[in-house]
Amino acid sequence: MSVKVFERPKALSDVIFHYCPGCTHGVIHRLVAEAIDELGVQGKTIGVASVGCSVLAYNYFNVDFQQAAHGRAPAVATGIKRCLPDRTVFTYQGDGDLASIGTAEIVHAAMRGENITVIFVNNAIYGMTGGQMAPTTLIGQSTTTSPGGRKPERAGRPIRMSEMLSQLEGAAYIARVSTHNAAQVARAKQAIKKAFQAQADKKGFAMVEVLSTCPTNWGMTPREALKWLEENMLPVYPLGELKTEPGLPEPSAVKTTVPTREVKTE
Amino acid sequence: MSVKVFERPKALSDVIFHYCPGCTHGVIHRLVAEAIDELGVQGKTIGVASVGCSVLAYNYFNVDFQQAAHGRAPAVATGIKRCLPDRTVFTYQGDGDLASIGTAEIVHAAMRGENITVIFVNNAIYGMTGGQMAPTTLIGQSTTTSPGGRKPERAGRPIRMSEMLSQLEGAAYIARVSTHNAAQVARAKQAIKKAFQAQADKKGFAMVEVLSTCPTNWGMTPREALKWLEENMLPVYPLGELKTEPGLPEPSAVKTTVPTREVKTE
Amino acid sequence: MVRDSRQVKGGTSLDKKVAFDEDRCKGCELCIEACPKEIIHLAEHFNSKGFHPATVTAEDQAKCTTCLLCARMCPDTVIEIFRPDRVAR
Amino acid sequence: MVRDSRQVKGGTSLDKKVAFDEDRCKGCELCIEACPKEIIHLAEHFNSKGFHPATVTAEDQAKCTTCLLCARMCPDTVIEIFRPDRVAR
Amino acid sequence: MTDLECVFAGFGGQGVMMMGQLLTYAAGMVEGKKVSYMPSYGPEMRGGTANCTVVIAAESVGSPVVTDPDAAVVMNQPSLEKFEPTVREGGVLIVNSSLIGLKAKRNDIRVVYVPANEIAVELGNDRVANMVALGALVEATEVVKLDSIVESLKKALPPHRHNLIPLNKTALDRGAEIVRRHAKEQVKD
Amino acid sequence: MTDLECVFAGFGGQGVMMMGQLLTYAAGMVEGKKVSYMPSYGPEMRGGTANCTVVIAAESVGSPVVTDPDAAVVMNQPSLEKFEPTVREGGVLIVNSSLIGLKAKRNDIRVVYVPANEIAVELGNDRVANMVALGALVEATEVVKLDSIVESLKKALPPHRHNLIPLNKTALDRGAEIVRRHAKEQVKD
Amino acid sequence: MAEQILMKGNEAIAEAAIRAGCRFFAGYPITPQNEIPEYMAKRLFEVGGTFIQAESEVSAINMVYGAAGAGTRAMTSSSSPGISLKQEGISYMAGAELPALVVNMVRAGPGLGGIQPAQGDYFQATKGGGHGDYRLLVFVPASVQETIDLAGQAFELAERYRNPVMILGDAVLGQMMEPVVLPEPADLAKIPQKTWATTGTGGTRRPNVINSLYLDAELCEKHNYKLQEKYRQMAEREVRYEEIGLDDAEIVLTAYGTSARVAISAMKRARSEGIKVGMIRPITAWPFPYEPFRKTSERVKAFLDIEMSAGQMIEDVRLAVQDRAPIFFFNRMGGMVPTPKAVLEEIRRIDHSVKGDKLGGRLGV
Amino acid sequence: MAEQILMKGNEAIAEAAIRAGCRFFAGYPITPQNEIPEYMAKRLFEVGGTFIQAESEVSAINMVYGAAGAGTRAMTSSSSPGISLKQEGISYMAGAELPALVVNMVRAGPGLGGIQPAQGDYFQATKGGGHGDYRLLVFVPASVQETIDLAGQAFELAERYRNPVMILGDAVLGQMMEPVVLPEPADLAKIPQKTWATTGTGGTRRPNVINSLYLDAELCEKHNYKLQEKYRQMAEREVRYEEIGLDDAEIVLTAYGTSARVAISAMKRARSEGIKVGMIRPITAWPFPYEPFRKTSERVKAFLDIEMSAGQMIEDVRLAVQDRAPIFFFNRMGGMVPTPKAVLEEIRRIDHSVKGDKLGGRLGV
Ligand SMILES: Cc1ncc(C[n+]2csc(CCOP(=O)(O)OP(=O)(O)O)c2C)c(N)n1
Ligand SMILES: Cc1ncc(C[n+]2csc(CCOP(=O)(O)OP(=O)(O)O)c2C)c(N)n1
Ligand code: SF4
Ligand code: SF4
Ligand code: SF4
Ligand code: SF4
Ligand code: SF4
Ligand code: SF4
Ligand SMILES: [Mg+2]
Ligand SMILES: [Mg+2]
Repeated sequence: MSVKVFERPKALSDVIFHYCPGCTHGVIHRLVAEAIDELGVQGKTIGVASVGCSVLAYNYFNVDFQQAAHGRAPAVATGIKRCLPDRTVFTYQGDGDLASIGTAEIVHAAMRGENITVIFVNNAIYGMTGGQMAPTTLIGQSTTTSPGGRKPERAGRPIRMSEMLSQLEGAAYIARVSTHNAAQVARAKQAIKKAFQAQADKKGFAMVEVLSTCPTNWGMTPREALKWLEENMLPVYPLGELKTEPGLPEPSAVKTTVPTREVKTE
Repeated sequence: MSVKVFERPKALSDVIFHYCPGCTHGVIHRLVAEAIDELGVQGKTIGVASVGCSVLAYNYFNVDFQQAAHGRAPAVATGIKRCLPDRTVFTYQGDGDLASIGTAEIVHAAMRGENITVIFVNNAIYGMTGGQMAPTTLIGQSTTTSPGGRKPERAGRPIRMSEMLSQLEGAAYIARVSTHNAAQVARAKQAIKKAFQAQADKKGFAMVEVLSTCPTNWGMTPREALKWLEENMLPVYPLGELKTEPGLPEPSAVKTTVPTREVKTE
Repeated sequence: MVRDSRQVKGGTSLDKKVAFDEDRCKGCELCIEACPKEIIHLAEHFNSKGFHPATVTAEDQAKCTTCLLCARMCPDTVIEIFRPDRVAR
Repeated sequence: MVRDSRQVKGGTSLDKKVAFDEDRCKGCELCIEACPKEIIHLAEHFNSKGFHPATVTAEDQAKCTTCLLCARMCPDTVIEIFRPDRVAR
Repeated sequence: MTDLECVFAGFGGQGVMMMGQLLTYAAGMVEGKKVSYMPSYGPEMRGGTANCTVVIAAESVGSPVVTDPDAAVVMNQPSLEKFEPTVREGGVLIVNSSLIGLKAKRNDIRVVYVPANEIAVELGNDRVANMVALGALVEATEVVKLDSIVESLKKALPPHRHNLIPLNKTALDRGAEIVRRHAKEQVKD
Repeated sequence: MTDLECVFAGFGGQGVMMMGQLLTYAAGMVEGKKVSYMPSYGPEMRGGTANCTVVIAAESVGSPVVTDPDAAVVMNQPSLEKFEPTVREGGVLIVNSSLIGLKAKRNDIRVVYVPANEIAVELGNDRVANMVALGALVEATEVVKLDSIVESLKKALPPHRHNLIPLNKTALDRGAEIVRRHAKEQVKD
Repeated sequence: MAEQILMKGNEAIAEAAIRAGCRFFAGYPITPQNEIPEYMAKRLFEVGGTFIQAESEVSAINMVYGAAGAGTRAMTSSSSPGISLKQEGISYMAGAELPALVVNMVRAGPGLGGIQPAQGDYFQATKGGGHGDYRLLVFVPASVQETIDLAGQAFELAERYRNPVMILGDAVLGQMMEPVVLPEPADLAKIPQKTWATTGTGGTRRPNVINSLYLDAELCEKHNYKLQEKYRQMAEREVRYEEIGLDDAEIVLTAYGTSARVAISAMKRARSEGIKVGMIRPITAWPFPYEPFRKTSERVKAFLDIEMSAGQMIEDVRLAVQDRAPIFFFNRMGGMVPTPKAVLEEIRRIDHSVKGDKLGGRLGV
Repeated sequence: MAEQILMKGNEAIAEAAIRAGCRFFAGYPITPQNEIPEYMAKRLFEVGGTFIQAESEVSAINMVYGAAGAGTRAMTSSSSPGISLKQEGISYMAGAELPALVVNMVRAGPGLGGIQPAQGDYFQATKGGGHGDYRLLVFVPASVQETIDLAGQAFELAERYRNPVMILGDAVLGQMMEPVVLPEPADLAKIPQKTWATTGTGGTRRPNVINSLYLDAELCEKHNYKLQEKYRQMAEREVRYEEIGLDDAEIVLTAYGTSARVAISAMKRARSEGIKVGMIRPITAWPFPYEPFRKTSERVKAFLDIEMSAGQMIEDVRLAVQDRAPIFFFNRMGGMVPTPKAVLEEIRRIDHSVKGDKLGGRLGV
């Protein structure tokens, strides 16, 4: 007899994602679902989908969902969380959504120390609308609105939201993780879980920035995209926990109420 | 015979401000006008007034002006500066304007390294609308929308815009100064001048956060207000230059094209 | 680690360590990139969505160390991993 | 420091070091707070805007060190400061 | 006529809004008439003039905004200048002669000069000048009973301030008295 | 009739948009007819079907959106399923039989099966399958001359790719040929 | 209880909302409605609700979206420029069928304009300031008491139709004080359960989704037909208006809110001069009371529409009256409130003209 | 240079704007108009202009405010939700009398809606989506060539009236390709000097101020009267429309943009069946061509209004036609485009009904 050691998490709906082949949005969805499963909060979780490739997230998670206007997910989450303080509320936002149009909303949710979890998917581009420049686009990176590469004198330099938000006292947990290989995915999972745990512990605002690929709009194969992320994004967006409120459990101590299907690999 | 050593700067219109007695908006206006005079840029300066008590700034400066929608002065300034890159463009914004509704605009102007000068008047309150809480309001400070004092669990903790914006690579010069006594006012003047000089040198985004009083909505006499600022705001908003691009001139080296009427007093 | 004790449907546990839900696969090759044993490849045939799905030959199943790396990288949760009972303990 | 050589209107330079543009004054007392010589006070009378304007008595003018502190603090640019020529040099 | 449209005007801090609210309360809450009270508000926070409008009607209040009032109380000079021309022919104008040196120009309205601040100082509290003026207005228009104003004061003041009621009552009376005297003088003319 | 409403459909990457644009260019720019070209666009970035519509008219183009085309070219099975039912009675359907195993169900339209990919492979370049299909469409509808398509290719391809024109021309001809043969067969029937 | 108290319009609306069960308010300061958030900041926490001063009007409406989606009676308020910023959010709420109360205490526009009362946002409120085909139920109260009554009903109707409701007031309505009677606080337990709200599945039901996205055009059209059917029902059932003295009226005034108050004053004076004047006062601006206008238009000599705008409601009046009677127009703009005197003069002019004299009034069309 | 080229609507509008002297573009991506900013990003720097991808639509319109105030021909574009976010800024620009071009490639709403073509933003564009009394000159082109022509004129008219101009298109117009002839690039030197622009006083003149704030209500009213007078002039001079086959028409179709294209197809088919159908196609939605409708209404048997909305332009048609002829309505929503076939059927039904058969169509009123 054998034992299933890896399967689809329950918080993920049984449908096929619309994402492009090799798009790491899918990986990040799974990690969020795993965290929800493991913390046993599926029945009391409310997700907030943003506008971006992940706009249909409400179809992919087996939890209540609200679809928010572009950039406004943190405001919508605030409205939900204040009315239902014992529920688990998270937003799932792209870099156009969070770092551009939604700048005010994310900054002020963090300032208020809003007790929510934010999953911030940074793929250095506007995926859904066909590959325009994001504030996170790298210098020299070609996009449809930065043809010939982003030029700092015209469009500035990449914004590091995690560093910026870490300046705010209301931010309890801020981490940057990546999806470019399995070891990093495992670390990303721990950070995401911790960000949900921070909410359970009423620590305040928690955000995980996840570096992600957009093979389609980067114009690469999915495998090339992983490499590109590692080689180009990591130097600009260093990984790690940027801010941790004292008292947040070490990853291993996070309470687990449903079977974990993870093993340590690194 | 005697010599006039202090008089009204030329860049200030000859009208009486509508500001309340003792409101340090007036001081800051004068400092900006002095900087414009001393750098000799009056004829090529375009100011952008924001919405707040300083909404009528266009009446007070002897330079071309645009009145911008609440919070959007950095966007308006961007539009002007990109079309007229050799002009001197500055915004004058309150803390409600810059740190609340205009968060996205100021962050992204800084990210783009927009070559403009921002005068940010932080009086920890919404003056014009009658004393509501600002994002910069101190913990425990009573306002009409934080009756009984701002409580962090409801409204978060004061936002430090200068620290936050310093994280952005496009920000060339960021300083925080105050108006609570004459020595500080003199320092404020130097910082403001430097922020205009940075623009002349095409360094990028420059902002001076000026701590200011609102005796009316703080419910104090103007003299009490200075004291309150010193005792309560300084600990939360430490003064100093938070960011200086190398190559920015030392204050003494700033080129002066009209007679300076200042003497060193400290 | 708490184990999931459900039986694998349609196959004995010993001959299959890594299982692909073929119709979900988009042929992105991220699992191939991840597998240290280099046993995953794309099949010749198309699945219902028009992609060449990832697969491991019956012989290669034995080489699988159930290291999970492929499953962790798969964006479409195509992959399930099974471990012989004694290994999981 | 480059000097402004314009003459003071309506007064000889020696008897007035600190001059108040009375109708601009809002009686806020920030100049009073600032003056190290403590020579500024609010006048008894009202100005046209209904405020008691700040002033320095003729005798106290002499005590003024032209330190500029009052002028620098005045939010309404009410104050001009004059310095005897020899001092300014 | 019991219908009355009335404007109160003066510097901020002269208790102008209080006058309006007390009259509104007295007419509406105590005497059961239809009333509305409308403050003017502007962008200036301090200084400048403040004014408010009270409309009292037997039946129903139409426009709460009044441009040609039946009566006006002006507590300072800018207010005199602004509101004297607006009073309806045959209306009443109460002028705080303590702070207003000028005389009214109109002679188609009844003008009563009330040295409100002086009387208030006499009564030992500068801040009841508004009550003196209000007393005059009430007496001149007879729109409510003076007692109703006193009644309203009880509601307006917190219990621990009720000790101030007699003082306010006296102030109201002194204002009313001036109007009565004025009426007699006019009869004499 | 020279008016024609035509749909091209297939997988993204099959050169479906190119077919539409070439036909539009040939009709509008080379032959001076009135034309419009309308791509379908959707939220999916990769995969899924792509299609576009070309309307050609002698006089003026009305709606650029077409729901019942005179002709359709379907390059894969989902496109067959989607567009076969929409073709107008008496219209033309070009089916890429290389990738589509099914047969069309309609018998009130002219259906031509073109093994476009096989022919393209035969010609040495898989990517000209769309030209084969386009050749068939042009021959079947006679809406433009084949030469006009070749003319358009000259504009569409950058000069250093003009060496590909003979290959494309052959592909177009091969497609046209199938239609001609088909016509003869039908006559035989 | 039935006790009368003197209350400012802005505070009255806030208290009425709380009594109607409103437990969430997000807003951003703007004159002349600041007393609403200020009152909420004091009172809402006392009743276990939440007040948030949002970072902007955009954020505020989206917080209300979240709160309403979570099943809470929620509200926001602002004035003209701030309401413009909420247009995307309002369209979203209508699209996602979320109930809430939005208050606009209109001030002078366009742009920054001024802070004095105006009625220049009628089109925005009734025709759709946001994108797409949607409608708000728009109340236009004319007194503080009516504001209270309508605020009370707003939440119930919003929930019945799952649609945002707007109270369109102006600076006068917000700033004036009038004696009012407040209703008893609603029994929160009796508010109908919202089975569609996102409160967490509790593991017992399928997930609820609050959404306005329909990528498939056919589904999007279906959704739109559903919305339109709802608006049709609202138009059928929720029209409100007041008719005054129409029995013998020859000239019919029409106005809403503050203009209506002025019109009533003018009407009284005109009647005292023997001119037969009546009035139709819309209480819902959408759905607009077309029917009473249509009916009346057959038998009166003229209409006079009075607005504090360049003429917005007049389009609805014209749609109702058609060519059956002349429609005159009197307006002030930019923060100016028409005076009863000026309206009276207009009435006199129209009276002359309809009695055969030369046409003296300004024709609105 | 009269060379024809094949161009996509979105790219055509961008190129036409540049040729008309547009030197500043700020925008934010949104389907289905992304080709506009993308084209601008490529082309604008080549001609010495500036392209900025703003952080949001709100920021974009305010950048345009700044650029226009500085005297530059400036433009922004978006689609429905993004245009809603621009409403405050548009009201500001109208209030401050700034010329600029705003393009809305309408998609399905309300809320996030869908990305397919729709016409649900007509009210927003023509009646005022922002606050206060203001008007935009609204062009509703129906072909790529017309889009180019109107984009060319937009800047000139915007500057003549110192008022923003909107091009209200839809996803079809933006995405389709048609052969077009581009105009010669404008000679920038010949664009009239803007003496009001804030370019720095140069020490030689009094400061210029761009502003929409009038704290004094009387001044604010005066400003509003000035604006209204301007709008009156625009309404007098700038109405544009196309009349097709009205001479003998018994049924008059009316539609704009993509709907008009469909209507034309339907009209042709109907005429070939012997039904006497004509058409009025508004080219300016504001000012609306009331006059041709009014004139025609005396002598035709019916109107058929075709829209990709729940019925918005129909209110203007009704204002023009009044009760003089029945107005029928045919619509699709949510991204669906009406088919000529369906419109033809509707025409046939109306034809029957006006010929005395039972009324078959849906009455719009
Ligand atoms: C108000 C508004 N503006 C713009 C859009 C168009 N839009 C949809 S998704 C998107 C950006 C997506 O980029 P990102 O947030 O980085 O997500 P990704 O697709 O890359 O995951 C934009 C601009 C919109 N829907 N609403
Ligand atoms: C869109 C919009 N929202 C709100 C307002 C109202 N408003 C005017 S000034 C102001 C805030 C002023 O505070 P601050 O920026 O701190 O300036 P201060 O008056 O304190 O100098 C607000 C909210 C407005 N005019 N426009
Ligand atoms: S466009 Fe990019 S981000 Fe969007 S699904 Fe495709 S790969 Fe992922
Ligand atoms: S309200 Fe405050 S900030 Fe405004 S002028 Fe008065 S003191 Fe200054
Ligand atoms: S579990 Fe490890 S060894 Fe087995 S197939 Fe996956 S990656 Fe390869
Ligand atoms: S990673 Fe998943 S989707 Fe990609 S090829 Fe492997 S199994 Fe298929
Ligand atoms: S200059 Fe100095 S000493 Fe003279 S009055 Fe001013 S503060 Fe006093
Ligand atoms: S600081 Fe200026 S305004 Fe204030 S009292 Fe002194 S002179 Fe007057
Ligand atoms: Mg992205
Ligand atoms: Mg402030």
